[in-house]
Amino acid sequence: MTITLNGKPREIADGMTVAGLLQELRIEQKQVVVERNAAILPKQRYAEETLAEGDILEIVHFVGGG
Amino acid sequence: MTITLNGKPREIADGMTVAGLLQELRIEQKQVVVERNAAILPKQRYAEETLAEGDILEIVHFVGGG
Amino acid sequence: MTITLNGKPREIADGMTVAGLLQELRIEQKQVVVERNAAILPKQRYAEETLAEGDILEIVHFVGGG
Amino acid sequence: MTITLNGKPREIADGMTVAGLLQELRIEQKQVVVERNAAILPKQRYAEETLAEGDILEIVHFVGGG
Amino acid sequence: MDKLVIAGREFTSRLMVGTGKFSSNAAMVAAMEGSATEIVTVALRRVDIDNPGDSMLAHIDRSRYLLLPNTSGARDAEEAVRLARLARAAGCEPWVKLEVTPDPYYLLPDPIETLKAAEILVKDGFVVLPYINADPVLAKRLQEAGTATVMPLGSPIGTNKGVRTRDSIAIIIEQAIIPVVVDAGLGAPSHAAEAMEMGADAVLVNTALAVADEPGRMGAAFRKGVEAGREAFLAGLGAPSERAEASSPLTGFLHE
Amino acid sequence: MDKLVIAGREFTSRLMVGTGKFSSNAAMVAAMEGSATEIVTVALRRVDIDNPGDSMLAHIDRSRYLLLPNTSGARDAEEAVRLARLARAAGCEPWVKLEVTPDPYYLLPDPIETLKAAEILVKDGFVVLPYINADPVLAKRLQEAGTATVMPLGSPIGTNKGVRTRDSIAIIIEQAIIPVVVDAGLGAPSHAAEAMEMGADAVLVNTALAVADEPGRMGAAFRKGVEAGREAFLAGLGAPSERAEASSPLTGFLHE
Amino acid sequence: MDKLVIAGREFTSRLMVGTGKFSSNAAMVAAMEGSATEIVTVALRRVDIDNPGDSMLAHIDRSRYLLLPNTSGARDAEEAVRLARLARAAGCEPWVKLEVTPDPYYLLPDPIETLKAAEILVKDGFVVLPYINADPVLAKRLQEAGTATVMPLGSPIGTNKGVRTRDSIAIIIEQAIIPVVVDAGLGAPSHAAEAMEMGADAVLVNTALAVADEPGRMGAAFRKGVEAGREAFLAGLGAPSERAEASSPLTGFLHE
Amino acid sequence: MDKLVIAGREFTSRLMVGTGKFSSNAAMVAAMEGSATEIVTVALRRVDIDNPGDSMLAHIDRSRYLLLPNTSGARDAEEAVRLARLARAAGCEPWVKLEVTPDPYYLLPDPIETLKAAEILVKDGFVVLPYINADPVLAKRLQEAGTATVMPLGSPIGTNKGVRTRDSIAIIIEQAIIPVVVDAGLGAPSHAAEAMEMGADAVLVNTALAVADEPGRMGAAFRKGVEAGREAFLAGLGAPSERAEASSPLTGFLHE
Repeated sequence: MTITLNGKPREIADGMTVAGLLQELRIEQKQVVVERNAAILPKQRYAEETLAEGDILEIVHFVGGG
Repeated sequence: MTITLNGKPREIADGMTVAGLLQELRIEQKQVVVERNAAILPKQRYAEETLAEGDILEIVHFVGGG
Repeated sequence: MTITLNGKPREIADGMTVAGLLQELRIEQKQVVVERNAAILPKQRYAEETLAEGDILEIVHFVGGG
Repeated sequence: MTITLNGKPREIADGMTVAGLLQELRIEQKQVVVERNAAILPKQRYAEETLAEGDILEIVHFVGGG
Repeated sequence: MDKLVIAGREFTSRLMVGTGKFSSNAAMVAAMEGSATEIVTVALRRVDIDNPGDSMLAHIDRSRYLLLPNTSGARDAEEAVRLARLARAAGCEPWVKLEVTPDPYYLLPDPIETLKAAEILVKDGFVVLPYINADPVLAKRLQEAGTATVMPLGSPIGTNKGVRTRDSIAIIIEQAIIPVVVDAGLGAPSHAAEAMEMGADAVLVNTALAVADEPGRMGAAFRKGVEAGREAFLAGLGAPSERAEASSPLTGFLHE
Repeated sequence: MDKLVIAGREFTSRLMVGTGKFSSNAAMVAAMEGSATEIVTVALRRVDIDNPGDSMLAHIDRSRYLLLPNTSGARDAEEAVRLARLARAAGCEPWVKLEVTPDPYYLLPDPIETLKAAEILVKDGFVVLPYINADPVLAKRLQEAGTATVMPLGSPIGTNKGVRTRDSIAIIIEQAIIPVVVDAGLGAPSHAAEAMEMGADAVLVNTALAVADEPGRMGAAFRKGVEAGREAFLAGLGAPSERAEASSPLTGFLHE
Repeated sequence: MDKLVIAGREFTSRLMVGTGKFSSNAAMVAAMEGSATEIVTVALRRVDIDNPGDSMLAHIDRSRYLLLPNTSGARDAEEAVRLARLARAAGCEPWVKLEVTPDPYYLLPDPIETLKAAEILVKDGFVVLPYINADPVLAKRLQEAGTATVMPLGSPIGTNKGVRTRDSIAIIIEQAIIPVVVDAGLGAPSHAAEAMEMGADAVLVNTALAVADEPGRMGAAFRKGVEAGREAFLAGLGAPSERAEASSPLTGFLHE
Repeated sequence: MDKLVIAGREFTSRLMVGTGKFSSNAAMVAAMEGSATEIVTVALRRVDIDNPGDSMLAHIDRSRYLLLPNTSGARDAEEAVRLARLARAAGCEPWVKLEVTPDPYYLLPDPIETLKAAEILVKDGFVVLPYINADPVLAKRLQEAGTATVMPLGSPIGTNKGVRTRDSIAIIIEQAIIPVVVDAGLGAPSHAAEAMEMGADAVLVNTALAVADEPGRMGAAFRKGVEAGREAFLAGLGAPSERAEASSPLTGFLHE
């Protein structure tokens, strides 16, 4: 199944949840914010939110800035 | 009959036209622009345009400016 | 006897010493420097230094300055 | 015979005059000023002025300057 | 000198002149003639009913000077548009110096209302010359909206402080494809020359001429200042440097 | 424009031009002609014995330009006096631009040696135009010593930084009874105009012309800049103010 | 020193610090500590999927520093609003430094989009600190729209040029009832002190600290500069004058 | 912070304070204490015979502050030397701030007489701190004559204009091996910080403190300004640049 992750296409397993994907990517939940199809995803939903074909996912975090 | 002329109330004769008023005020037509009730009045209409009670008339001209 | 004191003529008693003059003027020795006829006078000489007719005396002190 | 010309030693023939030297150097008299042993040489003297061993000669001219 | 082109129209002079605050019409005309300007700004105001007087237009040779009405007094886009249309109805060509200044004290322009009015007036067929703060992004948006020039201020109107917004104006000039006219605050020919040396296409001056002891002579002074700046820009100026450099040769010294 | 008078001699132009650093004699002549200058500075150097070449003087029309030899290269009063006398012996009129610059890096003038040399040269009958730091007290002492002008620097030679010494030059102008010629660092016509607007009597420019892409055109630009500044000074400039002031009337608005 | 109050919250420090461009997290923390700041800005970016690395947040003591997310990268109001909401969702308090910079080269703010975004974010409950050009009319409109501060730029970001927009910032300060924070271009403590002496309520610094040889020491230098400027503002500065005035008495001289 | 060393003597403070023009001795002392200065200048004047009053010295803790007598009022070298010797006879250490100002209006120093007096006083065993125009060549000559520092002026005394002689002072600092103390015209802490950032070793302030509403507080403000500037100089300042540079990353945008 293919989604768009941070602007690039990515193959993921069927039934993969956001929490699962973050774990696979070795990204700590508390350090990021996730946007699914232009809607911000509350952290408590990560576990139940199952990804679908064509989803557009943005995973962002804080970096140094002025 | 009372109209508002350049922001001030003014008594004018019934049936007075814009052309008549300008003449009475000793204002040369070609030097000014007239706005009647927020609509610009073409010069050629001055003669036929008869003023009505409560009309709001603006007579403006050019002055030095930067 | 007349001397010039800080630019102005002044009558003083014959035999007057610098120390005596300072005392008469109520000026503390340690707060001032005295120049007699363009020569700086050491403090220890104030008592013995007797003034003469026409002496030019400058008594200066410190004031606020930038 | 050796002189110092514009800071550098130079061999010249005995009895050489300033005029002769300028000619040898292909330098137009009217374009330069000559200083011999720190004294300015009037142009009319160039012909008679015979150079001597150890003379210090400066030949200067105008160049662009601000 | 090379021509200035605004909205397809050619001008020989790169100096626009305002007609306000002169002690007399004669002084105004003297300044216009001395400056050799081809574009003069005017304002629209109510006629004084009790004392109409004669029109200042009588003193301006329309064959020689393009009349550029401004929208001074407008506090928002709507008032500015109304004034522009009245000016056009008065027989002027559809050119307008767009000014929207809600602040009555420093008379600084409102970027939001100015852009809004510009969009309306451009659609309405006007040649729009907007007066703005030296804001490069706003200048770009006005250019995209179809204005004929941008007129960034050098310093607040009437202050004679010169080009205090140098850095921003340099960026505006770099990004503009329409003429950049530096307006407001130019108090001396050296200020006008500086703006032109930076690559500005023209300048507008009023107060400096109106308050001069000799307006005609000051007009001539500004004409020369503008020409000097333009010529220098075209002739290629050297950049400032920290290191001093001799103008006379550093060799051939007697003491060598 | 009014005449410039130095040591009793009248000049129409208030722009002096240096002849150093030009890419060619043709470029130098173009700058001189464009600038309409009447006074050009030159330096004295040793002839290159191995390659005398032709003289740059051949390119300067002496009937049109007064040759003003400088003492560039002099590190103290003695060397400056020597150079001045050599220049006079070369057939120049006894005018000299006095420069004493011990520092080879920034080429800044030495106040002590400059005054010493000025005193000697004045006694010796020279018309002395000393190049100095913008030092009002030194300027006054040179004036008392009988120099024909003072030439304070605007900024270090060749930097094109303009009039960075504005405050001091204003005081020098206020106190001077001899002409004040602003020299060094004027990199653009706006700089020259600024100096003239302040009341300077003339300016000297060299680097800005020599490094221009088109020296002749830049010469013309500086001529106009100098004239603009002088005219403005005579026409009476308005003072800068903190408070903005409208150039259009503040009454008769439609919204009143 | 007196407290800075933004949106009802008190701060002892009047120096905000940006966290960009530091050579290391250690250098960043040193600058934060040296500066004694209480507000630090951060940016939002995509995680690098192939190399998530650790978060810079791990190095910032949230109990000591208020995190102020910026909307850098936003080219219009919509993108800015989106970034602000993402930052809030990340667990930050609803404070945002609003930046809308369509121009990728000079990174100057867009007045139109900035006002539009501010109106949306204020309604959405954000404490909005908008980064703007030094435009007094825009500053007033943002204040009316309910922003918590205005953050006019001193000079383009990262240029270290200091307060080049002095005249406009003085007007903004005069008209503002909300805190004025001078942002961008402050390259030295003297620049920060100058802004504070003018009456600014705070300043934001980043580049000057990040590029310093010793960021911690430079942080301390800016802290002192900001305090110096604030103290001087409160202590009542004398105005500049043209006329010199002796600091020593002009009477009692020996030569009288 | 690193120590200031003058004539082999160490000082922790880099801020010298003048004692003139204060409204009261209490105000003077408050400024001295707030500034944490270690060197205070005083002037010599005739005692008022008819009303000797008490001495201001009574208010200055000599164990805490080094008294630095100036020669204010001297119009030539001779008068300056006479004042310096009187001060020494008054029991001061042989330190003197050498001022020779023939011009009573702008109070600018005379380069010739200042050098002459410096040479005499150095031979006479004085530690000489000469007040001079920002003249790099004169500064070098004074250094060669053995003065302990040079004290170039930032702008004319009492004008509060700040460092208007920036270019020249930068050259003086570059060439000096003795401490450079910027004196006169520093009207705000930002001015003092700017001088220190340039690499000056110390500054002297008087008017700005004396005319402040709260001299003690202003003294503290200047202390911080001087420390800020020195710290920044030591921490390594970035250079100004024409090109803007983002402080936030230019990659990882959502819109990529």
